[in-house]
Amino acid sequence: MGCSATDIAEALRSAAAVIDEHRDELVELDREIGDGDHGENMKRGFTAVLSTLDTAVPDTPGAVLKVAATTLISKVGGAAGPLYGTAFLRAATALGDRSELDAADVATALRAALEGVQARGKAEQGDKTMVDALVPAVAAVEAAKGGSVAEVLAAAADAADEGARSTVDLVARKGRASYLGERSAGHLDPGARSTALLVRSFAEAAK
Amino acid sequence: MGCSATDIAEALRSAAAVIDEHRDELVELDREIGDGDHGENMKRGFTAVLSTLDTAVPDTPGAVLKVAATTLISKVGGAAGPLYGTAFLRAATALGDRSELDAADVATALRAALEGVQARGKAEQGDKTMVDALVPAVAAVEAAKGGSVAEVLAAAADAADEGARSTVDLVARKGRASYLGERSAGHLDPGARSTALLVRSFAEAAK
Amino acid sequence: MKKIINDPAAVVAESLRGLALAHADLLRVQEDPAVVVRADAPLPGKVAVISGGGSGHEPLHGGFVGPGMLHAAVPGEVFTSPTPDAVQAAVSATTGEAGALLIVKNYTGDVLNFETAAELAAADGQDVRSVVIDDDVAVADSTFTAGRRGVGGTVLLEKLTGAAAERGDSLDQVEALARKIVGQVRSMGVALTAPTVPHVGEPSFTLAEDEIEFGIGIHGEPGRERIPAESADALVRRLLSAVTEDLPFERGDEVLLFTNSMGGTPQLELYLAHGIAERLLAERGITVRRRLVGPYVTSLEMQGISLTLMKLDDELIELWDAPVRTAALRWGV
Amino acid sequence: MKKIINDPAAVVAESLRGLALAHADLLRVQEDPAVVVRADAPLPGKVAVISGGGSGHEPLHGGFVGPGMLHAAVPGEVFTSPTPDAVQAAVSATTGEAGALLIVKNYTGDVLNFETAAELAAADGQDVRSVVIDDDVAVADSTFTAGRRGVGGTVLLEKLTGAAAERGDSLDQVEALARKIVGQVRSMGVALTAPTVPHVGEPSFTLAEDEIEFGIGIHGEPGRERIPAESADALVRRLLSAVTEDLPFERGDEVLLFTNSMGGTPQLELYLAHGIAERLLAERGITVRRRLVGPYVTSLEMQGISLTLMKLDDELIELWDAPVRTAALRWGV
Ligand SMILES: Nc1ncnc2c1ncn2[C@@H]1O[C@H](COP(=O)(O)OP(=O)(O)O)[C@@H](O)[C@H]1O
Ligand SMILES: Nc1ncnc2c1ncn2[C@@H]1O[C@H](COP(=O)(O)OP(=O)(O)O)[C@@H](O)[C@H]1O
Ligand SMILES: [Mg+2]
Ligand SMILES: [Mg+2]
Ligand SMILES: [Mg+2]
Ligand SMILES: [Mg+2]
Repeated sequence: MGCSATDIAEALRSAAAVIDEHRDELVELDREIGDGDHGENMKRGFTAVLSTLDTAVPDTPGAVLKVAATTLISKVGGAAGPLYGTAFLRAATALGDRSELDAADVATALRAALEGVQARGKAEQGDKTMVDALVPAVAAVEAAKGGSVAEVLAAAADAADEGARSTVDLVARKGRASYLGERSAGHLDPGARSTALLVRSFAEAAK
Repeated sequence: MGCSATDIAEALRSAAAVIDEHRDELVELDREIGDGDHGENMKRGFTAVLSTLDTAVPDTPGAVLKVAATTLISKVGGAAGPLYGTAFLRAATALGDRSELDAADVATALRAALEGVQARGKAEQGDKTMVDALVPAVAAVEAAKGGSVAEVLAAAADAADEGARSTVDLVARKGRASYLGERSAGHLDPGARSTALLVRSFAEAAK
Repeated sequence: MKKIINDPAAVVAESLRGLALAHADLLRVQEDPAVVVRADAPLPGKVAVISGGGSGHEPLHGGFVGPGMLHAAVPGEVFTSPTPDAVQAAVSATTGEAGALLIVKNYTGDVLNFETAAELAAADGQDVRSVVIDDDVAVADSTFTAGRRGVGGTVLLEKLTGAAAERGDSLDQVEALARKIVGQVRSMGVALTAPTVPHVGEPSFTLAEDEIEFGIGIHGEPGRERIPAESADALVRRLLSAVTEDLPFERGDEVLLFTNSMGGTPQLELYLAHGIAERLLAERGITVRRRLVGPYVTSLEMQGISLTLMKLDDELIELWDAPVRTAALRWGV
Repeated sequence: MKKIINDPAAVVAESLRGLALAHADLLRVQEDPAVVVRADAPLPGKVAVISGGGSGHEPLHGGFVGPGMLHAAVPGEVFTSPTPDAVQAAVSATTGEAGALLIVKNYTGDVLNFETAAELAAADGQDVRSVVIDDDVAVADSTFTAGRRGVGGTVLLEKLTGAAAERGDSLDQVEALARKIVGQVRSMGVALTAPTVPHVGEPSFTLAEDEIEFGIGIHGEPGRERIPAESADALVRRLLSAVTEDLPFERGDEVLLFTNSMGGTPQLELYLAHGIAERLLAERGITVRRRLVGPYVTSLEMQGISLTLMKLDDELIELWDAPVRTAALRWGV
């Protein structure tokens, strides 16, 4: 893709499809170490994003991400809702009114998203949350800054996958899984998994 | 046995032991077509009869049966409590102040018991209740009136067993099992079973 | 069986101890025989309204003891009718010149034990009447069988007769009111799971993952038929049709709708079912003037619900709205 | 999964419809976003007390909307915190010059969503404060973790702040009261069985026939440890010790004891547990001045109980005794 508002909207549509496809997996992951609603929450949120975009697609990437953000905030609920909402909102704000994004913009947006999640959720890397998928994704994008949007996002997706997988061995210190203490180890964090899925779907859309 | 007040008390004690032994069986039978309390109710009642008799044994068979009756009425509860209570009470009344019982007295007492159960519970033979064990028991005693107390009670016990078994094929028309309608067929009636156990324990005590 | 109990044989006695401590302002508990008595009983000049039955249906009946409702409740062992001496103790603790009304659910055991108690009270010269409630349309009514069971309607009967007694109605009046109510209240229930009686230790019956017991009683006695699980819309329609067709309840009728949880059904589902029932009644032109929603006649942890309809008139509405102050039901005070 | 529902995604909305029909005298339900509002709101001059959280804990919070308690409740999807716009809608429907207090249970999702809503309200020039309740001693408290959860204490907090708002306390006063209460209320729970979330379709966790989950949360989150089932005496002692040791509660203290059912536990067992808790407290020289027993903070059909203790003083007793008229809690009116 190039990276116009329409492309971002397209990427969000494919993200919605991916979340829908993985809804049961995310429910199951959250059932194991949380309360089982992550898949349903994300699906409700992205389904709403779809219909928002069906009504009208704003004319800058930032504006598209902003309507996605407010939709997620008002539809997802739970911990993931405000966290993803903030991530998209900060990314949108970071992009300002640019109308075509390059790899550097992707880096800016992704870092802003990560900072937003951490500002709200206070989680550090290693706490077994979505932060563990986001941190390596941002690092990968920043390292690969020379490439195309498609290339940096592909690198980010690989890193996010890796980061998500790393949560399996961790003991949760934030979110609902933290109540499990030691018993949270041995399970993939649902939010890290959904982050990896989202980054991957953006990378696929950018191809 | 002869058949003095002490003998009747002894018979009641062995009846209590038999009920205790069969408590779980009666619970299970009642669970299948009722509410699962028959074994517990009977056990509670006969345990109380035991301690009543430990305090003092009245001096006529009728008086012994009467304290058993009032104890059962105040301890068993459910349908079986008033029914067995009435049975013992009517038997006691029928025996008046006789001090030694013969086979004819046994017949009189047993018929009075049956009439009491029917007066209270309004069940006919074939309704799948304790009446189905009692009716043949009374008939057997009356037919064998010439024999000893031990002999007539043995005949009664066989007939009661047979009568209880006959309830398996019946559809209940009285008591809680009647709510099952056709589904009550194929199960032994718990009250008929406990009646058969009681008559058998009296017969054994009379040997 | 996992339960929060000690000795299965002592469950009722221990639970009553907790009830007494929790609600000392409303009631006291007499032991051996166990009776729950209104704290301010006896009430001179007022008819005593007494009910009772096997335990395991809480808050029925102990949770309804207090001003405006029951004067005493007689709890039997779990699912086992209480004995006549316990009923007599309740009568002694509450009944004066004005007499007493015994509210008896139609089960062989309850009827026989309360009947015996009433006879004994009569022999003592007390004016004690009993009324048998048999509102469960799941069971075909016939004089050759045990007849219909008393279920959800019992709560309404206890509330309304309690209110009548509280305002000073005579025993004749309270008894006539009770008979009128019995004539115009009907219920139907369904179970999704079975209860487990403490002294039994295993569930009273077994339902497959996709089966429900339609027409269930409140002792885990089986119902009319075992049917496949279905949507709330379909199920509520099925329950309601059974109830409305029985009396029948017809277009233009004004009713009280009581949506009851059998104990284990979450409130989320209960209100959902209630909403459907209200909608269906509106469609049929039956006006819901009063409603009650909650776990009031339960069967231990059984999941399921029952629907009860009662025809209303101005007198019944006035009695329903009258103040009541009990552990489980309170308003107007 | 057997449940009395239609579409799993519509459970909350459909249930709220039933709630609205059942309690039109107390509350109204706004749709999309879903908010339960006191029928007579807004109340000029009075601080609005608002709470909310995931559904599945009924009667929390909607069952506590009414005079003397909550002005609005914001129900999220099952076990999912509501979104900021829903909280904002509750604020708009209830809040005037006197401002509002948001009561937030300490879960990451609830805190984040309510925080966002409070920021938005502040931006609109409204005086909206929030207080986070975290009374569950099962979870070790630490700033490096999500911290302790809000459980049974929430009901007490809602009742007491609701009473303070009703008598006309200022927002400063209601907020200070709330913080004081949070400082002196502690809870601990246990589960015997798991709840099943409608959209998940299977139980949240699996316990063997002889296992219980000690220190359970109210979302089927696991607890402190899985232990063998034990007698009610032992279990209640274990729960109570965890609670009393935490604050600590000591000889001479006067407390409110709240014995809560998680939903599926029969009332028979609940009062039994309550009786034991009262006895144990008496043994420890802690005086129970007020009590609450019932299913007030539930986790769908989960079997289990929690014990909550709150230190009392004359002010809190007065506020506790003040009239309250809601679907689930009423007295004095
Ligand atoms: N403080 C936090 N910081 C970052 N991510 C978090 C935090 N708390 C929870 N999460 C993420 O949210 C996910 C759970 O989301 P979800 O199930 O939708 O919310 P809830 O826990 O409220 O049910 C977790 O798997 C974790 O990745
Ligand atoms: N009307 C009746 N006449 C005679 N026996 C009856 C009648 N009703 C019930 N029974 C007997 O009582 C037995 C059940 O007793 P029990 O379980 O103790 O009482 P409940 O049914 O009240 O739980 C039945 O198995 C049946 O034999
Ligand atoms: Mg979750
Ligand atoms: Mg029985
Ligand atoms: Mg019984
Ligand atoms: Mg959640």
